[in-house]
Amino acid sequence: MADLLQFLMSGLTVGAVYALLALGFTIIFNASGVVNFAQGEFVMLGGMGTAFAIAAGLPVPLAALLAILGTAAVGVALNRLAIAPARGAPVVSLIIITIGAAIFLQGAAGLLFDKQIHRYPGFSGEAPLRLAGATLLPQSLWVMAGAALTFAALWLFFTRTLTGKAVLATANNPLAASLVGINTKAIMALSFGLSAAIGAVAGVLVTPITMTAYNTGVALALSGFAAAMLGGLGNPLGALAGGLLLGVLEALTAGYVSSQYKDAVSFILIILVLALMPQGLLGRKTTDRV
Amino acid sequence: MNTHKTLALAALLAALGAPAALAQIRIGATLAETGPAGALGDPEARTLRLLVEQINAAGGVLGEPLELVLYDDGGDPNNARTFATRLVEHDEVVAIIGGTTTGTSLAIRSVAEEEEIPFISLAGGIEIIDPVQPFTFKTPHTDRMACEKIFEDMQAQGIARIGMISGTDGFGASMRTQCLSVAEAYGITVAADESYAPGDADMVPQLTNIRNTEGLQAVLNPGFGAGPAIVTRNYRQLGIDLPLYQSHGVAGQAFIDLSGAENAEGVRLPGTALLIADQLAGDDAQREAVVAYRDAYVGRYNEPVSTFGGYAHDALAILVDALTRNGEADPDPVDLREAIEATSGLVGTTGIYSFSAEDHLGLDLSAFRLLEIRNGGWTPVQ
Amino acid sequence: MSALLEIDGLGIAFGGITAVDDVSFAVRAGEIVSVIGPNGAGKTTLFNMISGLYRPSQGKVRLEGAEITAMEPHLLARRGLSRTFQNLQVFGEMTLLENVMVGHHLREKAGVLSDLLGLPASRQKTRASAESALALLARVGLEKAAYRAARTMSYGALKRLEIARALALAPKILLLDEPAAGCNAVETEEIDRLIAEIARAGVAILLVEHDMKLVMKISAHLVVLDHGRKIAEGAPAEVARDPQVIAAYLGQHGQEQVLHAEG
Amino acid sequence: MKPKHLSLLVLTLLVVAAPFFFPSGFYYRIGALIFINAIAVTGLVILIGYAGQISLGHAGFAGIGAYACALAPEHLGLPPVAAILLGTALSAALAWLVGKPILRLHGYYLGVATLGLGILISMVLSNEAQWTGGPDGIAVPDLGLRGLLRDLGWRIGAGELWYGLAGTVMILGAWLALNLFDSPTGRALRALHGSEVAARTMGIDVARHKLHAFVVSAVYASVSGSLLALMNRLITPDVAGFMHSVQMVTMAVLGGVGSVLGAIFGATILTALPQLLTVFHQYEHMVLGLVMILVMIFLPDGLLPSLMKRLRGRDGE
Repeated sequence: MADLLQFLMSGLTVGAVYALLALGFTIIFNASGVVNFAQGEFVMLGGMGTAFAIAAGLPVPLAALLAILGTAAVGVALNRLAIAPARGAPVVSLIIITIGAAIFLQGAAGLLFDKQIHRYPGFSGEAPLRLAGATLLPQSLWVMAGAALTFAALWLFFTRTLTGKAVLATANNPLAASLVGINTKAIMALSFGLSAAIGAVAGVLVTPITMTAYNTGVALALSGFAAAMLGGLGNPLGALAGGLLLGVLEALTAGYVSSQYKDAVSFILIILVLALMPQGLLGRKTTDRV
Repeated sequence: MNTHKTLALAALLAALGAPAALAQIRIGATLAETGPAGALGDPEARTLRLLVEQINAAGGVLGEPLELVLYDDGGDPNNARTFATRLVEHDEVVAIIGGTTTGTSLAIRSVAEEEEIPFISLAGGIEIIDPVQPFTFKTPHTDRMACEKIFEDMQAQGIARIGMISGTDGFGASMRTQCLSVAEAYGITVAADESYAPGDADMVPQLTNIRNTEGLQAVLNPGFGAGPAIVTRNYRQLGIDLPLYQSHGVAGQAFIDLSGAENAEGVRLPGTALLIADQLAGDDAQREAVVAYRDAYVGRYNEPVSTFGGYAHDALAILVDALTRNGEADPDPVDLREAIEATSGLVGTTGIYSFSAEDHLGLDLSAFRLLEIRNGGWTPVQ
Repeated sequence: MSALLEIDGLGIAFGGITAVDDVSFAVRAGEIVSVIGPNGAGKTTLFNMISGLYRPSQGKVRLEGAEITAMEPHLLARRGLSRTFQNLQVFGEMTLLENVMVGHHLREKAGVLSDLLGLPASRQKTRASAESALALLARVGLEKAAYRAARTMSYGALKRLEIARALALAPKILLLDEPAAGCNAVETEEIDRLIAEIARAGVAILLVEHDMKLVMKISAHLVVLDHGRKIAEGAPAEVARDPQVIAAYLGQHGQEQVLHAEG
Repeated sequence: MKPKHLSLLVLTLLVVAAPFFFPSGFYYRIGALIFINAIAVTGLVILIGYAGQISLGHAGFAGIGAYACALAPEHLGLPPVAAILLGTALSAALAWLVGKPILRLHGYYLGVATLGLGILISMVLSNEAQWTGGPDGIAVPDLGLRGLLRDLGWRIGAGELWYGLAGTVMILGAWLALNLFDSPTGRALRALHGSEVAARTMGIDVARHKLHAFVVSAVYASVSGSLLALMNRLITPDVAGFMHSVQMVTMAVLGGVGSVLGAIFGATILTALPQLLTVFHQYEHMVLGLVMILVMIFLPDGLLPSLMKRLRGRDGE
C-alpha cells in the first residue's frame, strides 16, 4: 500500500509536468492547428534560463520570472517568424517546421548557455516529507501545485475574461472570430506566448527534480505530444487527464512490471486508445463535411 | 569583373596554400560533442583543442605543428563511420582519436582496421580491444574493470548481495552486462536488477523495488549524465541506508553538484588520479601529469575536469609519444602502429600505460582508484 | 416497373439533434427525381446517408431490392451507385484525365505488384482507362483541358468534371448534389442537357438543386424536405402549388425561389 | 520521352557520372549514404507524396531490415541476401498488422501512432541486448559480394562497390515508384490523398490502399536499413530511432515529396549538408533547423519542384 502511494506520487509529479507540456500543445493547436514539436524546448529554456540567472546572482523569484518572460518572447517570435508565414501548409510541413525550430533552439541554447547539466536547489529545501510510509520531495508539491494553479488560472482566463473567450472563439472558428472583430493575429501571438510561458513554468518548477541541459527538449516534447494525443488534442482537460495518466502509468509500470519497458507501455496504450477512439480520450468528434 | 577576378585569384591562392600546410602532422578526431553522450564528448573535444594548442605553442612534434581535424558525430555510429572515412580518405590524417561511446568506437574501428590507420578509442567497452585488433587501442579502463574494482571493495566489506539500477544507454547497458558476468567471481549475487531510460525524471519506483528486496547489502548504479544524480537524490529521499556505488561514468565534480553534497556523501566509485590531484602523494608517479592537465583545463575553460577529458589527454599523449619515438613527421601507418604498441610506462591522467601485442589497453586494475565522496569532495579509500 | 432505389423511413441525429427524420421515397431506372427544400433542410445529409458516408440512425436504403443501408461507399460504387458533391471533392493535384480515370478504378484494378513492376496488364488497363476517360471528358466538354491539373480549373468546369468522374463508374443510379451551383446560364443549360441525356441512357438520377427552373424542367418527381422531414412529394406542378411548400420557402428564403417555382 | 523515362535517365546519368568528379575516395561513402537514404525516402514518396499519409516511425522498419541482416545469418544460417528478404517480409508483415488499426487515424493522430510504433521497435532493439547487442550495437556479417567479385578477377574497393550497389538499388526503387505513380493503384492513392470521401465513392477501398502504401513504404525502409547495416558492418538501435524517422520525412518533404526525383534530391542535400557544415561546427544545428524552417516557408512544394518551376518560368502551367 505504501508502495502504491509512493508510485502514485512519483507518477503524479512527472504527470503534472506532462500535463503542462500537453496543455502547451493544446493551446497552440487550438489557436493555429499546429502541433508544436518545439514545446519541449520551452521547458528547457525555462529551466536553463533560471539556472543561469541564479548562477549570475539573481534571487530565485526574479530569475524564474525572467526565464518565463524570456521564453514567452521566444514563443511569440517562433509564431511570428516560422509559424505564421507558413499558414495553411500541410501537416507534414508544419511538423518539419516545428522540429526545425526545436533543433534550432537546441543548437542556440547549447551555444548561448553551455552543454553541461544544470540544477538549482528546490524552493522549499531538500528534506523529504514523509506521508503514510511514502516520501515526497517538497519540490514535487511545488510542481503539482504549480500545475494545478496553471490549469485553474487558465480556466478562469478562458471562461471569465473577454480575451480568453476570444481565444476560445478563434479556436472554434477562426473565420467567424475575425468577422466579429477579434484580432486573430494577436490571438495567435498570445497563444504562442502563453504556451511558451506555461512550458517555461514547468521547466522552472521541475529542474530541481529532473535537472536540465540544452538537449533535454526533444524527449520532453515527445512525452507531452503523447499525453496531448492520449487525452485528445485540443481539449485542456484532455491534456490534464492524458498527462497525469501517462505519468502514473509509467511509474506503476516501472514499479510493478518492468522498468525497461515503462515507456513502451505508454505507447502501446496510446496505439490501443487511438485504435478504439480515434480522437483520443476526450477529443472532439468530427464529421467529414461534404 | 575585377572583383570576380580578385576573388578567383584569392581562391586559387587558398587552394594552393593547402598543400603547403602538408608539413603539419594531421591528427583526426571524431567525438560526440553533442547528442546524448555530449556531456562526455564535450570535455574530450575541449581537451584535444587545448592540448594541440599547447603542443604547438611549445614547438610542435618533431619540429612540426600538429593540426587537429575534429568532427562531431553526435554519438551516432553511422556518422562516426562517415567521419572516420573522411578523416582517412579526405583529410589523410596519421591517426584517429575518438569514439566517445563504444558504439561509435566500433564503427571507427572497422574503418581504421580496413584502411590500416592507428586508432585510439576513448570509450569503455571491452569489445573494442578484445580480441585485439592490430590498429585499435584505447585509453579508458574497460567497464569490466570498473565492475571488478567495485566488487573488490564490496568483497572486502563482506557484501555478497546487491541491487543494481542501470541506465539503458550504451554506457549503462554495457557495464550492467559486464558486472553481471563478473559478479559471481567475487561471490556477489545481483538480487535486484532495475533500469531507467536516459531522459527519465524520477527513479523512485525502481528504487522502491530495490528497497523492498530482502537482504540487499549495497546498491550499484552504472550510468552517466543526469541519471545517476537523480538516482542518488531519490535514494536519499527514500531513506535507503545501504552503501551506494556509482560508476566511473560520473567521476567528476558535476555529479556531486547535481546530487547535492549531502546526498552524495558516502557514495563510492572507481575514479582516476585526476579527481584527487591535490591529495596525491608528492612522490605519486601521476601527480605531475595530473596537476598540469587539471590546471591547464580549469584555467582555460573555467569548469572542473572530468575523467573523460582525461581519456582524451592520455590518447593524445600516447600518440605524441609514439610519433616522437617513430621520428618521422610523415609516418608510415604501420610504423606508427608499432610505435604505439611499444608504448611503455607512459604516465597519463588515467593511469600508466604499457601496451603490448596482446594488450591494447595497457592499464590494470591498480590504475583505478576507489574514491569516496566526503564533504562534497573526493577522498581515496585506503 | 419496380423501383431501383428505395428510401424507407430514413433518419439521422447528430448529438441528439435530428437532422433528417423518417424520409421515404423511391427512384426508378431512367427517372430523374429531385430533392428540394430550403438550406439546412437535410438534403445533403440525406445524400450522405444514401451514399454510405453517414450511418443512419433509423430506416433502410434498398438498391435493386437488396438492402444497402450504411454500406461502405466503395461497396456501393461496386453496386452501381455514384455521386457528385455539393462543395467540390475533386483530386486537385491530378489532371482532369486522371480524375476521370479514378472513376474507372473498379474496372482497372491489376494488383499492387503488377502496378509496381509496370507489367503489361497494368499498362494496358491504364491505356484503356485513359481512352474511355478522354471520351467522357469530351462528353462534358473538357477534353481540351484533359492534361491540366484540376486545381487550376474554374468552378463550373470542376462541376462538370465531377459528373464525368461519376459517370466513369457506369452507375445505375447517380446522385447529383447541386450540379449547377455557381454555374452561369450557359453552363447550366449544358448541365441540363447532360442530365437529361444520362437519364435517357437508363441511369436513374437523384438530384439536389437550388435552381428551380432547372428542377422544374427536368424532374419527373419532386421530394420536398423541410427541417429534415418530407413535407411534400409528387409531380413538379403539383408540388409547386402545395401551400406547405410555399410556406416553407417563404419562411426561409423569400420570394425569389417561389417565383422560380411558379415560373 | 515520357517523364518517367526522363527521370530514370537523369538519375542513372548522375549516378554514373558523379564519380568522375570525386576528389577522394570518401565521396563514394557519401554517395552510397545518399542512395541508401534515398531508397527509404522513395518509399515515403509513395506513403506521404502519393497517399498523403504521414509516418513518424518508418525508421522502425529500417531497424527491422538492419537487424535481420545482423541476426539472421548467425541464428538462422541464412546468407545476407536472404536476410534482406527476410527483413522485408518481417517489415511488411508488421506494417500490415499495425497498419490495419492505425491507418484509420488522420494527421497528427496517425503521426503519434506511427511515432509510437517506431519507438517501440527501437526500444526492443535497445533492450533485448542478449539478442541485439543492446545500445552499442552488433556486428553485421559481410555481404560477400566483394569476395565473389575478387574471385571473378575484379578487384573493387568497398567504397566503390557500395556506391554502385546502393545506386543500382536506388534506381530500381525509383523505377518501381515511378511505375506505381501512373498505374491504377497509384491513381487510387493520389485520389484518396486529394479527397478521401470522393475516393471512397469512386469505389476505392481506402483502407486497403492505405495499407498497401504503408506496407510498400515499409519494405523500402527495410531494404534501406539492410543495406546500411551490410555496408557499415555494424548496426545500433539509432537506425530505428525517432530522429532517423524525422530525418527521412524531412529529406522527402524538403526535396519535394510529390515526386521521386525531388525526394532523392532532398536525401542528397540533407546527407551532404552535415559534411559541409563541419566548417561551421558549432552552428551546425542552428543552420540545419533554419534550413528546415525556411524551405518549408518559402518553397513549400520542396526544393526541386520549386527550382524546376523557377527554371521553366511561367510556361510550366
